[in-house]
Amino acid sequence: MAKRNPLYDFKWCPGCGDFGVKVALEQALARRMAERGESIENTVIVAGIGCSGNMVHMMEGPQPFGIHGIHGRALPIAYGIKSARPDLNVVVVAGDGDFLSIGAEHIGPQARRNLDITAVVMDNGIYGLTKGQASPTTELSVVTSTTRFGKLDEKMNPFLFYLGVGVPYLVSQLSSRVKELAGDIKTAMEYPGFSIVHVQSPCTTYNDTYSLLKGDEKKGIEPLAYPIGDGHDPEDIVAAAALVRDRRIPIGQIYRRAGESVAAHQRLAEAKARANIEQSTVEELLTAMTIA
Amino acid sequence: MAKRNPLYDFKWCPGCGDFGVKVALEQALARRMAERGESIENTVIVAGIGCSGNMVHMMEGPQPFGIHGIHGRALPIAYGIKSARPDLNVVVVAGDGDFLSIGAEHIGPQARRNLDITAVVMDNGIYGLTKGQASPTTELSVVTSTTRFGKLDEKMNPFLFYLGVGVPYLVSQLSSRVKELAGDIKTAMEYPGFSIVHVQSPCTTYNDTYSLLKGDEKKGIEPLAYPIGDGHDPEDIVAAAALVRDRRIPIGQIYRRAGESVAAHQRLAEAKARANIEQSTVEELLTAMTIA
Amino acid sequence: MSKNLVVRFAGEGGQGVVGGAELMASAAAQGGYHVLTFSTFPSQIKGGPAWGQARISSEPILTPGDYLDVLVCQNQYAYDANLADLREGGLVVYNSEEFEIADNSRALGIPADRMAREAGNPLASTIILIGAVAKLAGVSIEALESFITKRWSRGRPGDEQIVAGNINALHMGVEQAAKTGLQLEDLDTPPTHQKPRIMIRGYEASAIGAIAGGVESFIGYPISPATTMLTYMEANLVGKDRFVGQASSEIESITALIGSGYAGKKTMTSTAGPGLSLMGEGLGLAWMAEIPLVVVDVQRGGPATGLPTKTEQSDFIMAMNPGHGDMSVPVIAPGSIEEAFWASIAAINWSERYQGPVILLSEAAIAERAQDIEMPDLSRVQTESRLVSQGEAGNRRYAGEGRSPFPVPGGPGAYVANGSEHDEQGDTTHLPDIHVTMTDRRFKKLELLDDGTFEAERTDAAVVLLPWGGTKGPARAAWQELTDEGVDVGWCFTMFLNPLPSALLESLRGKRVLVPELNYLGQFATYLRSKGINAEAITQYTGLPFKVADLKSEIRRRLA
Amino acid sequence: MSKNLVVRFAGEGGQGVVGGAELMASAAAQGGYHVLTFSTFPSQIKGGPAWGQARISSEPILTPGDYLDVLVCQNQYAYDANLADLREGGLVVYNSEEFEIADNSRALGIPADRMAREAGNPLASTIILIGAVAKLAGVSIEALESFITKRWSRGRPGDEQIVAGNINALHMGVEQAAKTGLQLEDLDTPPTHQKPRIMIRGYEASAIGAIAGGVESFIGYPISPATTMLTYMEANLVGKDRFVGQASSEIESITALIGSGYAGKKTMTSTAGPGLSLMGEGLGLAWMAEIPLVVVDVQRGGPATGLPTKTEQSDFIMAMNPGHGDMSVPVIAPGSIEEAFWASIAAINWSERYQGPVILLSEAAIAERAQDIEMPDLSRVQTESRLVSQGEAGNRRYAGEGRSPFPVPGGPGAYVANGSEHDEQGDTTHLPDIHVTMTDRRFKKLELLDDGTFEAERTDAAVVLLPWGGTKGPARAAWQELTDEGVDVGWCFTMFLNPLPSALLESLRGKRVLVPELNYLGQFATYLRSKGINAEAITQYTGLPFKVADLKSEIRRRLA
Ligand SMILES: Cc1ncc(C[n+]2csc(CCOP(=O)(O)OP(=O)(O)O)c2C)c(N)n1
Ligand SMILES: Cc1ncc(C[n+]2csc(CCOP(=O)(O)OP(=O)(O)O)c2C)c(N)n1
Ligand code: SF4
Ligand code: SF4
Ligand SMILES: [Mg+2]
Ligand SMILES: [Mg+2]
Repeated sequence: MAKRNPLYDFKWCPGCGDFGVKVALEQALARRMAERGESIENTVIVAGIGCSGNMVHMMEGPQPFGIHGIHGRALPIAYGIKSARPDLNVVVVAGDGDFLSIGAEHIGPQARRNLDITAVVMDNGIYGLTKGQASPTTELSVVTSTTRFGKLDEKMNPFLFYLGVGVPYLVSQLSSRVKELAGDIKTAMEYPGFSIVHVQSPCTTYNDTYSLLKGDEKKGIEPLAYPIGDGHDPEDIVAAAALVRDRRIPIGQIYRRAGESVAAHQRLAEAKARANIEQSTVEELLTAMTIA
Repeated sequence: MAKRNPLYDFKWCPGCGDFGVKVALEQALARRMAERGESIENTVIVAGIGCSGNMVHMMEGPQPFGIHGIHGRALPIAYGIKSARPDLNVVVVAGDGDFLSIGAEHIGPQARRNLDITAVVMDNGIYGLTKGQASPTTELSVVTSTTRFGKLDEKMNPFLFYLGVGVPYLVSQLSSRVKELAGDIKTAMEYPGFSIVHVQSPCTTYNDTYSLLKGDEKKGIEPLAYPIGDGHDPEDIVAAAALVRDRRIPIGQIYRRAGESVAAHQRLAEAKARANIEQSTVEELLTAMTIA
Repeated sequence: MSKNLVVRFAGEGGQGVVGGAELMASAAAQGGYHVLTFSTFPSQIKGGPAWGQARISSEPILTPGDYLDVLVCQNQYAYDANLADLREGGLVVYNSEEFEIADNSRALGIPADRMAREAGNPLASTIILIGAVAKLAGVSIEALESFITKRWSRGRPGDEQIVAGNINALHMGVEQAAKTGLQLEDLDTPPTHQKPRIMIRGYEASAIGAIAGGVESFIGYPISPATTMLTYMEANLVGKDRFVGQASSEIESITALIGSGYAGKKTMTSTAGPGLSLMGEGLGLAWMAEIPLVVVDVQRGGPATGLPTKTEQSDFIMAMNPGHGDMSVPVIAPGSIEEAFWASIAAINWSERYQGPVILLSEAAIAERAQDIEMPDLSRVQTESRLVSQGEAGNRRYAGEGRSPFPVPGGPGAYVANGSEHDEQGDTTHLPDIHVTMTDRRFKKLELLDDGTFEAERTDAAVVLLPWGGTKGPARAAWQELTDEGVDVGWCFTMFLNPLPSALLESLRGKRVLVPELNYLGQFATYLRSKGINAEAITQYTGLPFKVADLKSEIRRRLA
Repeated sequence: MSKNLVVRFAGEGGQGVVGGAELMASAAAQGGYHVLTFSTFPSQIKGGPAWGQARISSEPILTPGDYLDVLVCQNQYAYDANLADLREGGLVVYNSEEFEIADNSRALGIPADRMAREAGNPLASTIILIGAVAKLAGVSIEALESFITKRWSRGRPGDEQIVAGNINALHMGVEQAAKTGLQLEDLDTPPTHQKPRIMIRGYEASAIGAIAGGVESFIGYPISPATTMLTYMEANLVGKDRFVGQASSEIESITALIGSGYAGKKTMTSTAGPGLSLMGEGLGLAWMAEIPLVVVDVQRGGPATGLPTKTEQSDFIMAMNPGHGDMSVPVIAPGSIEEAFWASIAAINWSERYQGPVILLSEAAIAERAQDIEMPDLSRVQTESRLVSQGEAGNRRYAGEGRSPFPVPGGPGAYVANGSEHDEQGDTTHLPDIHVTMTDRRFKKLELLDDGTFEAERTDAAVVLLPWGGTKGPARAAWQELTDEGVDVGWCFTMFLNPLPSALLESLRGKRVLVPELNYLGQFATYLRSKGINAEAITQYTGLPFKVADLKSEIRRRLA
């Protein structure tokens, strides 16, 4: 909670993509609060471990609740929060290493539950906080301190991964496009189900991909990132798979499951209603065991 | 190692699908050994924890090496074996809970490494050994001891999952089709990379899906499983995604990555050759630090 | 007249040997007897050596009994493996379709399955055997008849036939036994009870205790022998704002609990050793960020996959120090089924009071046991809830020495619950003095938990017997017999293992403390010695509970 | 003449304060001095309070030094936060572009960045500061010049300019200092060395030791402060049949190690507390299935994410009991950089000898320190490899009491390495007597490890000082001074913490043992008490190593 805490001294490096994500997230929340007259304390930011996770401390202005847990576990923590308190607005902020390497196991389960939270993933294709090792989204044959011969593992395709595990709502964005990103995050928070906003957020210190993403005419570099055309039907998962199959990075709404989205807590509530089941008291539970 | 060990008393229930998988695996290995004149001790069976994992003790005839570790970790154990000893034939045997729930995190990394092993997954859509709880592949709204209101989480689509994380070689089979399964396992072992043979292996005690899979004319049940037609191009990942998108279960080769498959250990060897790097002796490493 | 009847049904998994023992126990309980069951089976669905034992007594029961009055065995292996436990003069009932026992002077062969099939009631073979056992042991047949009538009158069509069929089966067994003329001393008449009694299993007692303690959220991953508590919750913690979920792994369970505890709920999970081993980092986070939650560890044989269905008390050391860094997780371990109910309430109260994780150590032998106990006096139930912030301290959740008001999301006091070292509002900072202040704060909170009760008898004796957990039963029985035999040994017991009640600790100073426990290392004794107590362990690691006789002779040996 | 020069460069992360101290140290080392560095910085890439310290001495060095002769600070905060550590009469060099110090009687302001920019050598500002420090402390400028010349003559075009520019920068600093007239006692002339010396970091010593021990496979997941060992291996364990890999998590690391160890290789990983907390179940499997492997835990502040870049000794308890069930994992903890080299060899030897997991406990303060040491005598290196089965025992891998020949896949003796309780060939079985036999077997193997060496001096004293790990340095310094001052205290040290050398344990009986350690619980002292030793801890948990002065006074207090 940067502004309010002079003692807190974490800094992102100059030019770090996470700055843009921070501003976008602040704007998205501010607008949500304004529109709904909801108090900021109704939002919980669940942070992963990494430079990106420090977001939860860097946010300025009105302060939401936050939890900065352990590496890779932001999603299950969010599951615990949302299952206990469906009334809260829960947002996960994490990096590519945290979310897609050690934490990758937790994405599928939330997708299948359709847990009603939004995950903002800051993908810089590197482990930043630990000083530059390869992450799942580091490109093939890139040399890092842990890939001396160039990275031998293929680059993970996070979009194909999300589609494969059943994520119902998927947006791709750039950290530099703050206004659009703010909008994307806000709409994702409104989606009644599990939504992921996957952000290309370059690490200026260990993996500066700005020019790769935006391209560079002089150097004749084709931009890696490109806007998704109107032709794409985000409700067609096969089309979505086709869209993301190559190494270029489409920006925009990649997928949105067709039909109405029923969030996990709604499903449970409905199921309980159907079963019209009542909580027995301790007395009743014990008495049922009485030896007649 | 059933036959050779009267004391060992594990039993599968009558009709358990795993019996068929056992015979198929024994046949596949027997043929491989015969063809290559390779000794059975050159094969290591890495087992998950579950009824299915007990395969490693149930196998009869010539005995391969085996390791029966901890729940969900068969793949990383196999990674350790194969990275240390590329000359060994490493086969993983695990259940849907072991492989796709607690162990799901390990599939993507092996796929990206293209670890040269074969995983035989026995999918019965249930946790058998723990007496019948829902697994990721349990159908929506099925009632189990942990899903009293019917399962609320969507069924995981394992095929879409495998495609999403980049598994390069994927076959789907039924435990009852022993001959075909034996062939599938043998060819998968020959594939120079990460191959998965996903087997529908019903649990007669807690989730008997035989009639669902094969269908039942009298009861008018359409078979869930159906053979993949010649029309399908297994090298087209988008076609593969389209093929597996609905709840029916295609039997046959679902996907096989186009082009030559370079296994992880080959890549590393080639990279080292390229870098033509030599192992320095301890003396050399220390001397390099001498204070002149 | 004999006070006790101990019957063991031995055979293979899937042959209903466990069910047989429990049916016999339920029947006897309904007849007014005290009963206690114990069973052991392999980690598989069908096959493998399994047996269930029922102890039926006119007096309160502490253990399933060392030796058998009647051994019922389904096959040769079961006979050979269990004969050693048959007391002198004990009787054997065996499945004569499976094997023969040459000397029939103390054995009775019954082709129960065939008889049941022929009677057109194939499921009744166990009841035939129960009939035989009842006759041999002089258990009132009327009582059994009325039990059968009650049990199978469920208001369904065909109840009458089933009841009639089963009563008929019962008598088939009785006749078989009668023919032999074999007869044990008659079982004493049942006691009369003032208070209402219930027949309950250990995991039910733990689960209902948790509900009594106010648990609102329960998330777990299946694992023997802890799955039963999860499934009980699935079926019974069903209120509107209650949540029960199956996690995809224990790492998801523990971190989800952290989320639920952080969100203001009383939250719990049940697991066994392998799951606990995966929760170390998460428990460290709960300790560091000060999140209330309870982990129930139903101990089984370890390490690794170990012995999933056998009982052991070998997770104690790890329970207190489940992860890296400086922490000391509070641990409560019930010694009986009654205590299992109260222990759950205490664990939740502790976690809410000091705002941190608490581990409840149960055991396979407690969780799976069925027993008749007095209906717990619910007027004694006292629940605690965490001190909730009304905004008084702003966002300074971690201010002050020890516990401070807990800001609940949605309410005032937004802060960051942080697993990295942090300042008062939870922002990360690694300055030396802050690490010192916060570490002191985390440990100081443990002082709030020095209210643990304990038993202490014959406190003047120089040697004290101090068992823990489920070993309380056999240890207590051994202690009673030894005292009756004039051996002067003190008795202490507490389910509050960490922090230990300071008064108990003081009372142990200068004494010689014998600690019977089901593990190799003597884990609890080790811990006591580290606290300066002269403790020595009496260990057993067979996957089975202590026998009273073994404990007695070992204690005598130590005293000699 | 002064024997010591202690310089601290203080500022923010990214300002090269750590590099400054190390450059100074390397230069002095090349000048023939003994040197030792220590640095502390926050867990972030840029910004946050950071400092690097270099101790330069004409005598062997045990610690980075309690108090500073010269404090170089980049900003006001650095000045305020570090001034307390400046010795009386010490000097301050500060960045006068950032702030001003009113009283310049003992302080010298230098606008180093601007001067460097103006000299067209912006990277040289640190060298300017070093020049000033050298002048103030009377360090030979020639030595520094020749260091710069060597360091930047890398056979690249433009080397000359760089060298010239840096030497020029050096003199700019010297002049600045000269102008002030400020001057400390000259530093003693460097000692003459018989044996060849190397400048090495702790993690390099651990890694090269592992290579000397024959490690063939290294798999790890990045985590401070253990990442450096992983990356060192990536760069240096590159032989044809060697494998180094980055895992996707610590759970993958430890289970992959189990695979590699099972496959017959000497295998290792490096991690820190959070990673170790995730390895509990895997370590249990290695213990249960008897798989040789080594886990290097570079301790940092805990629990949870804790203090990733600070030093602590708080993982000891968990290292011995990382998972559920009965196990006692062997633990080795080096006390110096030399020992770090030998400890890796010993850890691999132990794991191969008893066929199980071994934990090597390092610490941030050891791993990151740079120091000059004598070239290790490689003729003393003795490596062991596991007893490999030639098929003599068939598939009975787990036969007999204690270690038996290890069947390697591809060779004879196919068995199942099993984490569930098992018979001799590794098939699952949970029969009571088999669990007893196998548990005894697993613990009996530890007897093979009672060959740990230890130091013992003044063994007649009633009180013994027994530090562990990196606390050896400050404790040894404190002990030497106290003995010189006539205090009668014994000295013991071993890096073999579990199992402890039985001879050491015996020698401690009846004594009062003081255990300085960097944790809250007094973890090693607790362990010693559980073994019947009268041990009391002297704890510190600031994230920093002990100061010699603090230790001395605390020891005196305890003796009073
Ligand atoms: C269990 C555990 N393992 C490893 C670490 C060390 N660690 C901290 S952050 C991090 C990865 C950071 O990468 P990413 O998630 O991409 O975040 P970024 O810094 O790039 O924003 C790692 C490996 C840890 N804190 N905990
Ligand atoms: C860490 C851990 N958690 C839980 C368990 C309990 N457990 C054993 S097998 C199993 C799942 C079995 O399901 P599956 O993998 O589908 O195998 P199946 O029995 O159906 O063949 C579980 C949860 C365990 N052994 N270890
Ligand atoms: S290291 Fe990279 S990700 Fe971390 S703050 Fe710096 S620029 Fe951002
Ligand atoms: S429980 Fe199911 S999976 Fe397990 S053995 Fe029986 S039938 Fe097979
Ligand atoms: Mg990253
Ligand atoms: Mg299954």
